[in-house]
Amino acid sequence: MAIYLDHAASTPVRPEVIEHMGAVMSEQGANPASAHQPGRHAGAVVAAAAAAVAALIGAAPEDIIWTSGATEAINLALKGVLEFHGGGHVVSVASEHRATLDTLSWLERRGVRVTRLGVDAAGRVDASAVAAAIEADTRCVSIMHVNNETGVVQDIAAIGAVCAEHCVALHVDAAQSLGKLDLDVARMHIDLLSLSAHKMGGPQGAGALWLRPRIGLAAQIHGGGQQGNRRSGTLAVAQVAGFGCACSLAQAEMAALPAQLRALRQRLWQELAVIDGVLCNSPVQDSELGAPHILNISVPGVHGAALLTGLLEGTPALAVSAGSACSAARAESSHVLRAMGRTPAVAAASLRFSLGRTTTKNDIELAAARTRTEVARLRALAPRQLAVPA
Amino acid sequence: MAIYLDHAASTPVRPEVIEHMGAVMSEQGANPASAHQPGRHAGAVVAAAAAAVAALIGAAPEDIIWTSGATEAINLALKGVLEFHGGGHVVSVASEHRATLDTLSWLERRGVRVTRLGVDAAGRVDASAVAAAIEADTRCVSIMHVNNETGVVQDIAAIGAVCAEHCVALHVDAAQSLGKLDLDVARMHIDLLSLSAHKMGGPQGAGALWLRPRIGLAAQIHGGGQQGNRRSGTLAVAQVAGFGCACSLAQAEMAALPAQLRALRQRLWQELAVIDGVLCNSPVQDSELGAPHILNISVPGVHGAALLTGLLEGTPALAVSAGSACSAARAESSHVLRAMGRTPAVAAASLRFSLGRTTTKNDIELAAARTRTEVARLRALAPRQLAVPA
Amino acid sequence: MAAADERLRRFLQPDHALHARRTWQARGAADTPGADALCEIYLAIADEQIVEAAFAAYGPPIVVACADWLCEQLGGRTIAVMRGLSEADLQAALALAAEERYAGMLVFDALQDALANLET
Amino acid sequence: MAAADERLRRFLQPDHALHARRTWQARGAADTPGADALCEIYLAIADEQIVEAAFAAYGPPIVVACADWLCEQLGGRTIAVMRGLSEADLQAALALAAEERYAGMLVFDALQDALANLET
Ligand SMILES: Cc1ncc(COP(=O)(O)O)c(C=O)c1O
Ligand SMILES: Cc1ncc(COP(=O)(O)O)c(C=O)c1O
Repeated sequence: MAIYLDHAASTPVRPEVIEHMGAVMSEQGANPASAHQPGRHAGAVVAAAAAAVAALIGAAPEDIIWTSGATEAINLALKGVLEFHGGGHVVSVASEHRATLDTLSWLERRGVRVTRLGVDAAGRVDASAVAAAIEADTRCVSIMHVNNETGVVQDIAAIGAVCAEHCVALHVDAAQSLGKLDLDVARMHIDLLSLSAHKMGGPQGAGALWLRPRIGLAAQIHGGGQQGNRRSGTLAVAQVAGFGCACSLAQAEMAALPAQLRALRQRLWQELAVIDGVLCNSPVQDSELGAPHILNISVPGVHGAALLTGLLEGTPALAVSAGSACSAARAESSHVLRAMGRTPAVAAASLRFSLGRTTTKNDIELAAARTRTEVARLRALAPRQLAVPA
Repeated sequence: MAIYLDHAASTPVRPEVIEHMGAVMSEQGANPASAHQPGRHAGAVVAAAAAAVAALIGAAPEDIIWTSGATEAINLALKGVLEFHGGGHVVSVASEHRATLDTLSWLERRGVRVTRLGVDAAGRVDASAVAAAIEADTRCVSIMHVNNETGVVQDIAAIGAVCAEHCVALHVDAAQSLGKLDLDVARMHIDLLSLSAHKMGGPQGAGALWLRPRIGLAAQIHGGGQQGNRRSGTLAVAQVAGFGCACSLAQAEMAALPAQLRALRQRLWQELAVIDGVLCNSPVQDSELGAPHILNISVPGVHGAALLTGLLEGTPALAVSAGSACSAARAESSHVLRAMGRTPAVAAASLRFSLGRTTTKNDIELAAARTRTEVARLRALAPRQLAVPA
Repeated sequence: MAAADERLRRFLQPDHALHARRTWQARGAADTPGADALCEIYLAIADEQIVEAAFAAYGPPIVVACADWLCEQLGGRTIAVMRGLSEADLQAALALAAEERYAGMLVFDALQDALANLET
Repeated sequence: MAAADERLRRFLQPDHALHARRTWQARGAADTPGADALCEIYLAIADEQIVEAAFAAYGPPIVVACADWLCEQLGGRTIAVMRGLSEADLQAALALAAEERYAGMLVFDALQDALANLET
């Protein structure tokens, strides 16, 4: 069994959620759009899940639009707002997730203008830069709460205040923060919020877009008119129920889980900091700036692909990920680290460890020891002039 | 407990599927896009499911694109083909599912030309009408295999031959036929095939688009580049596994299930045919023309909404659906029945009974008796001039 | 919820459906413009008092429920008192939504027709 | 599958990594244009025969695997026989994909460099 430290890619579904989903599937066979009794029962399950998700973000249940994940939610938010307005301008950030960046490129090919703000060396974008980028026809500012590669946290409340002041809708990708950081759509002035279940103990393939009432949005999947015509397609009752269950569980643990993860991550960093020349790409010093579950490091003088393969295939095997598994020479290293000003070589030699509720101190120690050993092995294999960190 | 005869809206997830999904969720926590061992295990689960789905339609597993259901698959097929070609013309049919009709209307607002063919009194479209409608820039013919309201079966093989001859891509909505009728993409000359899991014992929120190699398709959900860039978003491993499991089970039962359903449906029709003036909207006489699981009737002289409410809320409660629960006066009765030439009043007084693997002879008899009683009650309540069927 | 239950009960088990156990002194009818709903009201009258009222109806469930409610109100009243009965009472009792108001109008129209028939 | 296993084994546990237990008669080096991979080949030679070959490498796993494979081939061969060894053999043995050919070229370039250094 590999030591699993890739919870930001997908974290195991919680046993309570699996059980709840099984019960829902066994008991509720109907389509929640149906008028009959089994249909209404299914509808009640969906309503309960909406209440649980909404409670975790300080929202009203009726404003939740269920989707197949954060990717679809982000596509719906950005395309939906721009289609509603018939085009215009969007402000976003260079270090966003591909779901945002690729959707914005698609919109650009259709005449939408996009400003991609840069970030500082820590990966943060400045609220004043957002304010400066807003134009007369800016329809939407789209910013992620927690970066999936580095864990850096954007100051959404400050950016939200700027957007509110300029009357521009703020879309936030909260795929990595739901259940880990406080989220409050009112306090943070959020207008659209994209969520994913499988990053926080719910099932893969379930997500939601929360939409502030009166924000104009054009549907992106057409058909039966489900969800008030905002997203057609038969609702996946068990998926939605699983997401709701995960949110209820997360809410009960919001006081304890972040601190637990933060302590484990701090421990991991201590154990890795002894590696000669290692760089930390996550804001580990300031607990406000970094999400509790992500630690991203670069190991200069070691080839990124070799380090990753060594860890993935060695014994004990680790399950971690790279900002990018591609080589620096091919200029395909992490766009996030490069936006932060890292050199291609440093960006290419990056590793992301991401922790979850089930991560133990033992996992952390084994993973750190294994990483140290692998780095030492690869450095010993390398020609002399590289044996000292670059 | 209501007598559930609404399997065409959604049929209960099979116990084997629930169990398999629970096992997958318990054992596979990873993202199948990840390079590490848990990720590869998840990828293997997806590959096995693709093989099972592909086997049921005579296709190759690598050409399956997973979606959140048939609605998304249909949106992807139609928008994807038309976007790839930069516009053009589409041929479809007036009695298609809303997912097709609404997507076509959306495309029309963007300059795509759409021909909606009529159907005959049985609900069938003629292959020669399809041939006649094809124009020089026709990019796609989109036709459903089995109509969800009446169960009428289109002659896909004949239409496919026409499309192949004219080198036009054929998209088939097989949401209602998968696991009930033979589907063979090669023999039927199908180029794109939309599928849904929750109509055949798999989970809600899982579907697929099968795409013949070399058919040009523009992605509709952008992001991480999963599924060969054809559909981004983390794959829902358990959902996909559940769909695959349902397909394996269905394949083993293809010899027996359709006949079993057909016999029950025949029985139901016999028991309902005694109702004075009742009309059958499904081709029950010719077993080639009608899917085995759907029986649609109209009861003239009874108000549609009253009949439906009476059945849904009376005792024992039935779970059936109307072509449309709306009143004929508001001209919102079933677009399918009206396309078949039924009057608005007859179309409004329609009921759809749809059977599934778990339907028993007892269900059928209770439902028929209950329907007869309710029709008699409502006719007795009605003013004299209506007491005889219109 | 209480109104919803009452509506359903009056539709599924109306107490005042037309029967042949007595002769009726007046009959009135009305329909909706699209002819998708019809209502007849029957009155049995003795000494200026409504002994019993009954209905026949074709239409959505709410039409049956409204007709049943109205007939219940009518039974035992004098014709004078009955004239004071208003659609607003019905709307409140069954919590009619805007798109259901037509049902209230329909049954009152049928009642007016019955009264008109009685007077002639 | 066999080739995939061999590639992984040679990367994770190469038998011919450079060590200090002997002196080497020749050293050659090569890199890829983007400098994302480097390889050194070391030869210990006695009587026109390669007693042992070893490598140092920086780069993706396939570079290490190729270097290890080459050193294994070299050990025990005469220099003349060794000159007959070709990149095609390596490509076949480790089933190099088109985008991995550079790794084969890299290790052979390093070997050529070592031989050139030997001759001078
Ligand atoms: C920040 C961020 N946004 C969006 C997504 C996409 O979420 P999903 O996998 O639910 O489509 C992810 C995860 O892949 C993510 O980390
Ligand atoms: C014929 C037909 N097409 C498409 C759909 C949509 O399928 P899904 O519920 O998977 O989105 C349905 C069912 O609702 C259907 O019956």
